[in-house]
Amino acid sequence: MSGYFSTPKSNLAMRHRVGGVWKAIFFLSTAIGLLALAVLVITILDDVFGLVAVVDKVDRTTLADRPLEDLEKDELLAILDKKVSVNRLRTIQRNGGFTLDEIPAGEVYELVIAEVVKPTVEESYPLFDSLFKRAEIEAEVAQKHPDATIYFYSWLNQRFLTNSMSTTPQLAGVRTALFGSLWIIVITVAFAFPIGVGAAIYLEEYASRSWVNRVIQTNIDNLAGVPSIVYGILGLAIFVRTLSALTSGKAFGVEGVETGRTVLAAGLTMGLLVLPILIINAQEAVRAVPNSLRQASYGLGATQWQTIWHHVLPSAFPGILTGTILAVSRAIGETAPLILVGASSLINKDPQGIFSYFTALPIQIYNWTSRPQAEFRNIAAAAIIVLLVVLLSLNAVAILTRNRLTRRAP
Amino acid sequence: MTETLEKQHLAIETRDMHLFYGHFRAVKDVDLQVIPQKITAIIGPSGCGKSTVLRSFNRMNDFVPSFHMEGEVLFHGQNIYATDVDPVMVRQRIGMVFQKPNPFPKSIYDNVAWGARINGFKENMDDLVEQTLRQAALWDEVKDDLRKSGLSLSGGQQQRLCIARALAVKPEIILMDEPCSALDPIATLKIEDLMRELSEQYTIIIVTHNMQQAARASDHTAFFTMDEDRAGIMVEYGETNQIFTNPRDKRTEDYITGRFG
Amino acid sequence: MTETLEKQHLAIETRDMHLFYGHFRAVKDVDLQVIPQKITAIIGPSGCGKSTVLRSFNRMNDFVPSFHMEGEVLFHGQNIYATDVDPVMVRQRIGMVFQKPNPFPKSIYDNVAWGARINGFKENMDDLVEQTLRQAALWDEVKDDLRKSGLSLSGGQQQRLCIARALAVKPEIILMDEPCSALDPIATLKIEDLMRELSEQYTIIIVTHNMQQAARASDHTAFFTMDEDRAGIMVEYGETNQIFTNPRDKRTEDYITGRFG
Amino acid sequence: MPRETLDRQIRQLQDEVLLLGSMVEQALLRSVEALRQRDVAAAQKIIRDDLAINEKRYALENAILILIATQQPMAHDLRLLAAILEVNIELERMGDYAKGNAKVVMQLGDSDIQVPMREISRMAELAVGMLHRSLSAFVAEDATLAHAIPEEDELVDALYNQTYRMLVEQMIARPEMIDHVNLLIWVIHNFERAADRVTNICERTVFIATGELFEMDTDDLEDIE
Amino acid sequence: MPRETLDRQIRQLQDEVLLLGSMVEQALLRSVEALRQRDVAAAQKIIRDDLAINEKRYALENAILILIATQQPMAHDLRLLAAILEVNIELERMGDYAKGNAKVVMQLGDSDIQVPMREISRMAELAVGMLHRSLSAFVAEDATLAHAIPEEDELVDALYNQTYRMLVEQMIARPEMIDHVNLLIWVIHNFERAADRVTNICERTVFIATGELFEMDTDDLEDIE
Amino acid sequence: MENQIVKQQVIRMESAEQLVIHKLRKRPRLGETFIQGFLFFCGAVSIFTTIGIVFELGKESLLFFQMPGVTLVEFLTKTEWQPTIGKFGVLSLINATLMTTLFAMLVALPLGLGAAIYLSEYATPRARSILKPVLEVLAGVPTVVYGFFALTTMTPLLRAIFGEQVQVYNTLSAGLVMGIMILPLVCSMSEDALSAVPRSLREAAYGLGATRLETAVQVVVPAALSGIIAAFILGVSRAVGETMIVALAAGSGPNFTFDPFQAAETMTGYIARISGGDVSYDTPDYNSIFAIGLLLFTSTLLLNVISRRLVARFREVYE
Ligand SMILES: Nc1ncnc2c1ncn2[C@@H]1O[C@H](COP(=O)(O)OP(=O)(O)OP(=O)(O)O)[C@@H](O)[C@H]1O
Ligand SMILES: Nc1ncnc2c1ncn2[C@@H]1O[C@H](COP(=O)(O)OP(=O)(O)OP(=O)(O)O)[C@@H](O)[C@H]1O
Ligand SMILES: [Mg+2]
Ligand SMILES: [Mg+2]
Ligand SMILES: O=P([O-])([O-])[O-]
Repeated sequence: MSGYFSTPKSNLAMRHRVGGVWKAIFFLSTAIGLLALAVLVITILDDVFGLVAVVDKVDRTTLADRPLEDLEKDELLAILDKKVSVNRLRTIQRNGGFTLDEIPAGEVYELVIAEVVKPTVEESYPLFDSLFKRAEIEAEVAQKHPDATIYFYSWLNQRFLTNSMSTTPQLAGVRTALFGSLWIIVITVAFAFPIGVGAAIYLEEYASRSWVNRVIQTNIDNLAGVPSIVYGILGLAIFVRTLSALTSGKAFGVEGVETGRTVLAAGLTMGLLVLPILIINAQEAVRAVPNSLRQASYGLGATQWQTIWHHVLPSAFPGILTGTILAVSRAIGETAPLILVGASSLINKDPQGIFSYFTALPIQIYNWTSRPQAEFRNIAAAAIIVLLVVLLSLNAVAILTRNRLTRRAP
Repeated sequence: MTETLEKQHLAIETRDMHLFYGHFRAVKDVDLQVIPQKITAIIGPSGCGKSTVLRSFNRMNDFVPSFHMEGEVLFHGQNIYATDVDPVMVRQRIGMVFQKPNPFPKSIYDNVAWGARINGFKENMDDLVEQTLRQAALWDEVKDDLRKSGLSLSGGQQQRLCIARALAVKPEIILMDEPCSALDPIATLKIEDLMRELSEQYTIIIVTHNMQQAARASDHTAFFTMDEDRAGIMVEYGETNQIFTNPRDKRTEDYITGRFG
Repeated sequence: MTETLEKQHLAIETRDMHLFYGHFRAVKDVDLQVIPQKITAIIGPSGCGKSTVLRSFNRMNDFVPSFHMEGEVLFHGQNIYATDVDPVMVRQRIGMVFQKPNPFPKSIYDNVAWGARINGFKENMDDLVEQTLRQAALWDEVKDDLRKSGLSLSGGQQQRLCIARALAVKPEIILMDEPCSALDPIATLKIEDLMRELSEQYTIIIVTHNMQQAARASDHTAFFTMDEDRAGIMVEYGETNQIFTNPRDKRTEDYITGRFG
Repeated sequence: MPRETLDRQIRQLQDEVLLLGSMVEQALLRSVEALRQRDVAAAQKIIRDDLAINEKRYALENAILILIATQQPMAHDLRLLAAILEVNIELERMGDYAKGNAKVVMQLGDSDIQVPMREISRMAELAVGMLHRSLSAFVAEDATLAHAIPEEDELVDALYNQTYRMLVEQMIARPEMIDHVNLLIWVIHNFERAADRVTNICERTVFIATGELFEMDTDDLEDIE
Repeated sequence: MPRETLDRQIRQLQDEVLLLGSMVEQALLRSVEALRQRDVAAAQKIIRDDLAINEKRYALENAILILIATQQPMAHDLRLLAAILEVNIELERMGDYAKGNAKVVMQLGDSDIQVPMREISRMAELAVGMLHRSLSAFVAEDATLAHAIPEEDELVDALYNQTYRMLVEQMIARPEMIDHVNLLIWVIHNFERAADRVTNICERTVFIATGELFEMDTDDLEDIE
Repeated sequence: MENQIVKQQVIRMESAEQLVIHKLRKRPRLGETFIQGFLFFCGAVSIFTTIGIVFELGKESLLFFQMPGVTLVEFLTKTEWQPTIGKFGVLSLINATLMTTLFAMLVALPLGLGAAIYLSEYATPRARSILKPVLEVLAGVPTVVYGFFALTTMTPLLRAIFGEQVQVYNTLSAGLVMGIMILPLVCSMSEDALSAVPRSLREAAYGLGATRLETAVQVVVPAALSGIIAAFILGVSRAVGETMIVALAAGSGPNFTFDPFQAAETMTGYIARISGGDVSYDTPDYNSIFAIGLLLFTSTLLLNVISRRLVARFREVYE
């Protein structure tokens, strides 16, 4: 400091030093948060990809003189006929809803691998070990499983997406869970969106200050903070038990479903769970519409509904939409309530309608995570990636839609 | 001035009007007679109830749940607070322009057309839009692109758009609550000139914090202040020229010369 | 007027000052010489860069990342933008009062004391608080309860509290950016009277939209406007009396008579 | 360009000033005519009409005050209004001179005094002409013209001195007429002062145009008044 | 109570008016003294001092304009300023009368004309007294007092008539003195007009106090001027 | 002539008056009434939800407490929880919940507030516009993923540091990961509170010659305090109610211990475990989850109410 600004008594140097130290501390906090995110992502990736040591139950070379991949469809069918019992084949066709004649060679090949070759992963290694300690791994495998083949494997692959549940990690897939989650979401949105937006409009536009409305508002705010597992208990008690006639479809003459542990019950439970969040988000969007807009409308002699329909809703729509998508992404990731309303991770039949039993992505993750075998951890990680991708794309859609809508109506 | 006027010659007449928010009497006992096709200004210190009075003229206060009123507000001799009167209809006849320009986030065209449309206007909308934009002295500035958003205009233009929008509903009276307080001095003067032109066809009532504005732009001025119990009262009402050169009441004098409080 | 003044007699002097936001030149080539212990008003149409100029006097613009400046702002002959000058120190010497009253959500006492405390004030704080509140013509109104929150005061009182708070740091110059635009006319006049009193000890620079305020309250007036490329330029600078009765520049005349734009 | 109201009102005021000016001009000219004709009735009418001039003066003054109070004129507008105020006062005073002349006519009755009608007429024409042009300059804010007019005052002064001498001679010749002659001295004096006042109007014109107030030189004998 | 600046500036203006008033009073009284003493030097001084009066008048006028431009006075404040403007003009004119008297003193030289000193002194005293009190009333905004003062004008008028007659007799008696006597008639006329102008000041006082502008009655012979 | 004009005008106006009276008259708007009724119903749905929750929880809890051997006192004071053998001391579950919550908040509070201050007071707008959403991604990650993370990363990490005394399932790991999960919530809410403090307040401080730190800590944080506290409390509530992380990482099996390295089951973990299989209705197990649910519901409700009060107070000052 020079000239006029240098006062000897100034305490500024000290103050700037203290300021610098704390700035570093604050930055560190932020950095740790970011670090956590990074570690989380790495952990997952670490488990999804990596080396596996695989041992085939039946030696492939005994099945054909060429590599199995190169065989024609009828050759593959021949192998199946030879090695798999007729009953088993029938079961497979019934469960899958296809006949062997229809399906392409690729799928037949898959069947051959699954039913005949039956490869088992004896050992799987995380990504980073696989990359940096390949030699050690090879040595270890050579010693422990002399007849295993080692190759680099992505647990997240096409089969994983299209297969349904299986007790064999390599064969297990998330198709059923994915469909389950989608069904739940559709029901959730169909239930919660109209009611949520309606409630938000009621509270923001119509509600007077009467005690009824105050109670409603307070109630919604508090419901938003109720732990999801409590909703699960509620869903269990109401939708699964008390209303089981409705949720199992018995009341509508649907056969084959015994209890209320259906997609419908799960969707409704999720609907209740996201409803307060959706209402609050929508309320915020409606509230963000400047009052001046309403006044302008009323001042022109518009009725209340004209005002809402023509001005408030269009202006609030981007906000409502984002709010809804955010609420939905919450619903996709929720696990606890689904555990309570009885998602079963062992289901391998896609839900056929709202009265089906179901499983869902997070349930699948939960289930696989809590199993002891290492390979389930790998597919849990793969399922997590699927889940995160779904979430991120939903969010991306939300952001894009909002941007487009706001640009059009600035 | 007003005694000689027949009631059908008044644009708005209040009788023993008291305005309340809950138990708080915000405005006390106002007998105001607004002359048609003139500009009437309401001035007074902050919180004296100017806006409350103005908003009682087209029942905008209905949206404040705690609000209620006593007395009468006569429009064409009819009390607009009578039970069989529809406030929506009142607001069609008595338009309003607000403090902050608040165009709809729509095109300029739709801003003007919307009010007419919901009120069942069936004739040529293009003509109406052009005509009202001309009336609001905005046509020349926007005619090249009526599809542009109303929000893309400058503050002063937005306010004139809001005026055009109000005109399109064909009101008789236009209420303005500090219409220029968000504008710069030049835009303000433009709006004032516009008001002057409009007053040939419309009755205009304007609330303003800006005494100079009331002085410049109005024909009649009502001065409000608060009495001891914080209720707004009308102290003096008369020709603007008289109020600003020779007010009759000491409180008016103190206020307009800046010696109040 | 200013040519005869030695530079150490100027409160602030700018030389070839250009102010930029990113690539946009908001203010162009200002040579302004602010006379100490006088009130200097900066007026001009919206967006002409008044606030930008004012905030460049105590480096408040540093907080706008895109901001940069060319030229010099001299305070006691030293360029406050020199690399070895600490902006914190500049702001201690050149205080600021803002458009909206912004007292801290603390007690009245703490509002006044805080600035002094962080700047290492070691003497009797009670005395300082009383003295600055007196200077700001607020003491009598608040002395009974200095523990009350600053936010519980009325708008005009809050603004005076903000002035007191600025005074407590013992600045030489007080910058005010439209300090009355959120106040009613009476509170406004009170602040103006206060400014007049303070100008015996402090140099005051005030930005105002309100020409009348500049006319009433200032000794010197600088008129800014925008040139074709939207950059702010200083058109005329002189004694307030002269600017308002007999401006030299046509643009000034047009602006103050309301014939601009 | 806003401020239409102010501009319109200022134009109205200027028109009113011109109107007042022409009323005064008429009154002055009519007072000469009344003197020529010894027309007492016409003189009475002039006196009555002066009331209208006075009223107009007050009305104008009031309008200016209202304009200042309501329109916040600044700079040029304000100077203009202040100038109108001053011109207004001057015109009213000139109206009084016409009234004074009319009273002289009434007091003279049909006394057989010799009225130097040619000179008085000439003075009146000169003064009224100056007044007329000064008001044109005033409204047009023509500083150049305004600067030129006061110079004509010399002509009026010369005429005044000449006529004064004639009248004094008459006094000496006919002492019984002294009272009446004195009245005629008032008359020529009134015109001389009227011309004088025109100077003030010109001063104001320069003031509006430039913002500078300065006294134009009229330093001549008649200052003994 | 805000508006301290405006109040202070208005008070200053009023003080200035009083100052100007006392300058004018002095000038009038000194002109009588100069006449009594036939003191040409004193007369010259009065004429020189009139410049100061004129200057003060312009300064005051300018200050009022600035005040109107910068302080936006309304209602009473504005009326006060307008009134000061008018009073200011009247005072300057009265200053001119004193100057006129001084010029008369210079022209009389040591002529042996009989000056009715007693009457002139008395007129001057009366007029200056009225002026003084009218200014007090003006500053105090005392409408009652302002109403009372113009009535005294009758005294001045009576004295004027009386002195005028005396002077006319002197004319008749000494026709060679007519020119000089005429000068004395100017002098008494000046005082009579000064008293007249006081009426205008009183009018303004009432105007400030009540906002009503109306002409006070001064309908008497001297209107022939 | 003039009179006539006036008269005509009067007549014109009178007919206008008729028109006006006619026009101003109310007309029924059935559609609007119907819509309003429907919207009210939408609002009321949430009330039914609450009633449902309270009723079901209450009803089943009542059944629970009516079962032989269950008393409220025992429930709330005993530390052993073995419903199948008639031990109903919920303290062990509560204790585990509190421990995980404590660990979570020890992570989330300082880091969340620190990050919030950094983002709102130090980061450039550009940096903030990138960093904040990135941090909020953390908040959007489903909790089951955090459970996975705790199990596969945090626990091995802890074992690497503290050795074998750390059990595979332990409250510390669950708590720390829960802290990471809650951090963005605390950060985001605090940051909202901080940036809701008007810019003018900061400018006021800077204008008095304050440094950034002084402004942030002595002006902005106090001004936003109630908002920050609300964030903390909401964080606590979230931690108490969190299920999946503890279900996966804290261990299954009630255990009354203060050792963070030991496994211990929390309330939520217990509910999830019991209902995970096909519980048969009207067993002690089944009923007990309602009792615990009720406990959970009331405690989180309380926390939420407090938090909301604080936010409301905060809003009052600045909006
Ligand atoms: N919605 C409301 N509820 C309760 N009181 C209100 C409401 N609106 C205004 N008030 C009160 O009524 C009084 C008059 O308010 P109003 O807004 O009409 O005053 P105003 O003269 O327009 O003031 P300003 O000049 O500040 O706009 C005030 O005391 C105000 O606090
Ligand atoms: N932070 C900023 N970033 C970019 N441009 C800015 C910023 N602040 C102001 N400007 C621009 O700089 C110019 C001058 O702005 P400034 O606020 O100084 O004007 P002003 O004269 O104070 O206007 P007003 O009277 O409306 O306050 C304007 O064009 C404005 O858009
Ligand atoms: Mg208001
Ligand atoms: Mg600004
Ligand atoms: O009008 P005057 O009496 O001053 O000539």
